[in-house]
Amino acid sequence: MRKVAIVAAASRQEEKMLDTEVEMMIPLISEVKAKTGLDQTEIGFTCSGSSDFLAGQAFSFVMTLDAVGPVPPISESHVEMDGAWALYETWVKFQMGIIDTALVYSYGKPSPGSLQDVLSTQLDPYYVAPLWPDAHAVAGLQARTLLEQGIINVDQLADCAVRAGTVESREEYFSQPMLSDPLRKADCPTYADGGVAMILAAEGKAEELCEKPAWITGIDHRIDVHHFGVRDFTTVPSARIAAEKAGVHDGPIDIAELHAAYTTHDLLLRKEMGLPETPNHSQRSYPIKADTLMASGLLRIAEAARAIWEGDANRALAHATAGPLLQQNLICVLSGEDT
Amino acid sequence: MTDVNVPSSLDGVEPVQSVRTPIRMEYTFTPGVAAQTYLREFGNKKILGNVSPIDGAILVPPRGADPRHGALCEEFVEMPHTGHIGSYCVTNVPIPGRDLDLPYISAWIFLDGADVGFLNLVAECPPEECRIGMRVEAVWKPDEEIGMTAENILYWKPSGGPDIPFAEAGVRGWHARKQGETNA
Amino acid sequence: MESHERLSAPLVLEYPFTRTTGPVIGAFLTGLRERIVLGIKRKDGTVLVPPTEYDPATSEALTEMVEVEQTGEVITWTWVQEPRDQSPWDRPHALAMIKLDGADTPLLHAVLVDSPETLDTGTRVRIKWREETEGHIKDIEGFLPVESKND
Amino acid sequence: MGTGGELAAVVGVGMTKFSATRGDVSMPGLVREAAQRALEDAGMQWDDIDAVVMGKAPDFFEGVMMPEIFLSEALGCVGKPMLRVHTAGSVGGSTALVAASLVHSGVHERVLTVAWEKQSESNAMWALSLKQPFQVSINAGAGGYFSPIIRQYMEVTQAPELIGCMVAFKDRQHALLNPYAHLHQPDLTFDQVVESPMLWEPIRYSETCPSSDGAAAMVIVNEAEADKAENPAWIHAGAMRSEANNFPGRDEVNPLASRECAADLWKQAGITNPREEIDVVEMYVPFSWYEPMWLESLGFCERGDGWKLVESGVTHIEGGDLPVNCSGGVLSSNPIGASGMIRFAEAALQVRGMAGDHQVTGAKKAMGHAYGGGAQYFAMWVVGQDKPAA
Repeated sequence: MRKVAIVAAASRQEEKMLDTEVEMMIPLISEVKAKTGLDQTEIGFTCSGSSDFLAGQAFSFVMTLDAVGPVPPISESHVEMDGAWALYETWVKFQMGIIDTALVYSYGKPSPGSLQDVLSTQLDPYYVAPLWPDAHAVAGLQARTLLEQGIINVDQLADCAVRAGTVESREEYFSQPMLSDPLRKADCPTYADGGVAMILAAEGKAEELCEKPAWITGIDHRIDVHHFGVRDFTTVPSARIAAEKAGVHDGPIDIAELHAAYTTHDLLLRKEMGLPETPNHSQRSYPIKADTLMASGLLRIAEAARAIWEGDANRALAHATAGPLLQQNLICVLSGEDT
Repeated sequence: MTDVNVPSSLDGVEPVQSVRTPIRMEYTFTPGVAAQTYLREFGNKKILGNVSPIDGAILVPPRGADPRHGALCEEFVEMPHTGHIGSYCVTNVPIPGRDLDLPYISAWIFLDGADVGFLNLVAECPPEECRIGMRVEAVWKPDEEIGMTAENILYWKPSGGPDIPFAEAGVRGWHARKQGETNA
Repeated sequence: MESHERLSAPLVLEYPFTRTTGPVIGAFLTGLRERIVLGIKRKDGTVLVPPTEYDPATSEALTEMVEVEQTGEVITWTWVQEPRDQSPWDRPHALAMIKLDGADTPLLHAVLVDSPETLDTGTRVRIKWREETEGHIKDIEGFLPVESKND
Repeated sequence: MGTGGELAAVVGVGMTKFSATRGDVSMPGLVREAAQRALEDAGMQWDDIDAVVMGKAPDFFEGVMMPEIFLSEALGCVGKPMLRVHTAGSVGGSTALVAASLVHSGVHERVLTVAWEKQSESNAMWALSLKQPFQVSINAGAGGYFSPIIRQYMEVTQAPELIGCMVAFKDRQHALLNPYAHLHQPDLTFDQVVESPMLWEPIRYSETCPSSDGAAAMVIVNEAEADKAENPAWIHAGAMRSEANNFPGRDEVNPLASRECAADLWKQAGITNPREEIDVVEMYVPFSWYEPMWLESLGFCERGDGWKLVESGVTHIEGGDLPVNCSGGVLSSNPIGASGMIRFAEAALQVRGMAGDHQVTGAKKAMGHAYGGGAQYFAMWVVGQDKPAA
């Protein structure tokens, strides 16, 4: 496989943003271009991820394309997925050998809409969506199974909430009422508007653009079954396969940036991927505190890259998820060492 | 299609073939930074354009961005209420949610001095008299109905005066002006 | 930036989607309208409720539909204290995965109890049908515990 | 040269019957029908597929957010990678190109790609006219958007008024040769096309596309796999381009993104004279006038001459030397998200000699074309009977 690295990233998250998607993305895209000195005409491929449902408008990504400055025209694509999958599509383009640089971005603005209603429309449209279960309830169903089968315990939930910063202490955690029994508010995500942009470059170019490129040593993504009745709530086979294919176990992981919006997801993912509950370094930020649908996964990859640029990690794992009950998962392993 | 075997208890029963699953989602929209500024002034019967920080091109309505460069546009300029038709469509199909007499004319309006157009209604003009390059002016709602919405201008009507030649009308105007600058 | 209040306006996206069901989902919904519950048999003899058109593991088309019982067991549950606007239920209730007798997989629905204290994993429940059934997952109004907590 | 990386080819094509409402199937049933046919054509089982790439236009059409998530099992994708592409109307083409890239890159050997739309679940006019508050421009639907562009084309080229009707009549005739086409109008006359109501002047009712349910699928494989197949359609070139929707000086009649995408495509395919070297074209023509417009933009003729090709019958399957949309095109079947992939898949069928009654005899090289947004997103490919020259 051709060596590809992340050489620049910029991101922003706020609870509620006044800027349009274009106004939000321009400074971020400008920043990564400035960091690398690349002009849009020097970028081989551009790819983004976003959701029309979140934006409340069909073809919403068309207007956001203005943020890139696609004049003259660019080679470009868009996934109706988290930006982490836009990065995957881009990585594949690098493997074709037809590009040396790429721009990847994604964004989400949940604040204008009712995110729980939006998320309900992602569920089986015949049997489940008409009952409008919200994301917290779906997570609650899984959480009870995990607790009652002894796969995780409530103390672990409390400790995870403390790590994520949704509460200060176990005591504070246990003093919270149930939100979606057995989950408390501290177990569940707070949503944020936000976006992320990054530049990727192939070996030979990456070293010119970045002092310490964050090399992608492995990347893979998989999807599980959707039908709730068939899902085993205690496992995430897709994450396990993706982790293996991405070579997670080929060396020590210094930092794991997980797109876990619930404490239960965090603990279950670590278990499935054989990661210690507390890594050597904590995550740089937690989706439980600020989850930006469609961008959270790409943001994890940006954070993992930052950990490498800043010397916090030699080898970092980033994870993205989509769908209910961690149905679809992407794992990306980054390394600071030019292996 | 695969044949499905169902228990005999459903023999002779009219099968369900479709199901209604209504969806309702509520959003609360706030216009972006540039649109906020635009709408406030629009509520004062002023039309603002964005000025590109790159080459001074004027973009109406302002969206806070110059799409050619991916650049933020933070400068505004007040525009005249007159312009011309870049191109147009005579429509005989109703727009869902809008009560318009058919046929109606929708046209790309290029304000005088603007470098891009926007789609809007043209009226007080028989369809057969509408032309690319025809000069138009804004017809505003009565003052008491003007607010910070996008709908303060009811439509555009012919304002008289000589047409803009086809070669300079609409998007061609930009190239004509650039050509003029090069020659000058 | 001037210190005006932000402009804002509502947008409601609303549509009565009509979904054609195909034979399997259609048969399940027909069953609900007739107040019976159908599952679909996999090659290994296990029964999926609600039925899927294609085997989740092997992707082969499934065709053999069978009736299952209207009683079953709560596999897992969560409590909904404040139902959202679109919810079919306007009172606090449990959402649960319920495995019907004769089925091998659970379905998602509500258990209509007044407080979370009255519900456990393993609680036996039975279907409460809506008065008018039309061929919709909501023909099941919810599930009720079969025996009271005091038994 | 070429697409970069490894060779790839289409060895399986599957399509559903297209119709206003496919009342006999669910959404899983619809995508499955196309995918199953593609697999059967390729002689493969579900287990043979490494990954699935799905394309679809706005999720509002069906009211399911990211529906690939619930369609995982219907497409045999459990435990495999699934990608979901959305690039407006060009999406069916872009999706095929993303699927091809998974093979060109060497990441996968056998990829299933599916594009679909089930427009009957809602109403296209509703889904496309969702009006955000504070929006300045009026939204008169796709016809209202493209009509002013077509008007300028007519003005620039001075094309005769009935060229659009000729395209529409031709595509509806072609549709009679394609059992999957949505519109089958055996009794339609040219005069009826001309006399059909003017909807978005200069666009008549008969010059517009229908709203359809349907899906298209392809199996794309690497060279080793394709060598085992009887009649693979080798991918000679693939290109995508996008430009902004509205900017100073934008040529909306003949967008630069279209011209540059085509130039890249011909270069990759080693084609210097498309008119001579391409045997058949499946072009995205949702409004009849776009046939002459794209003929010019893609370099099949000089600017201003597109309508002359139409007028002289060059694009007709009977007697034309550059038949366009032998399947009946978007004007005869339009499940929006699938429409681009149908173009790509039809091109593959032609060079495989499997297009049935609408087969162009001896077609060796074919172009598939799709566009979207405000004519600003483009996806194109060239497929051939022979392996691309090294």
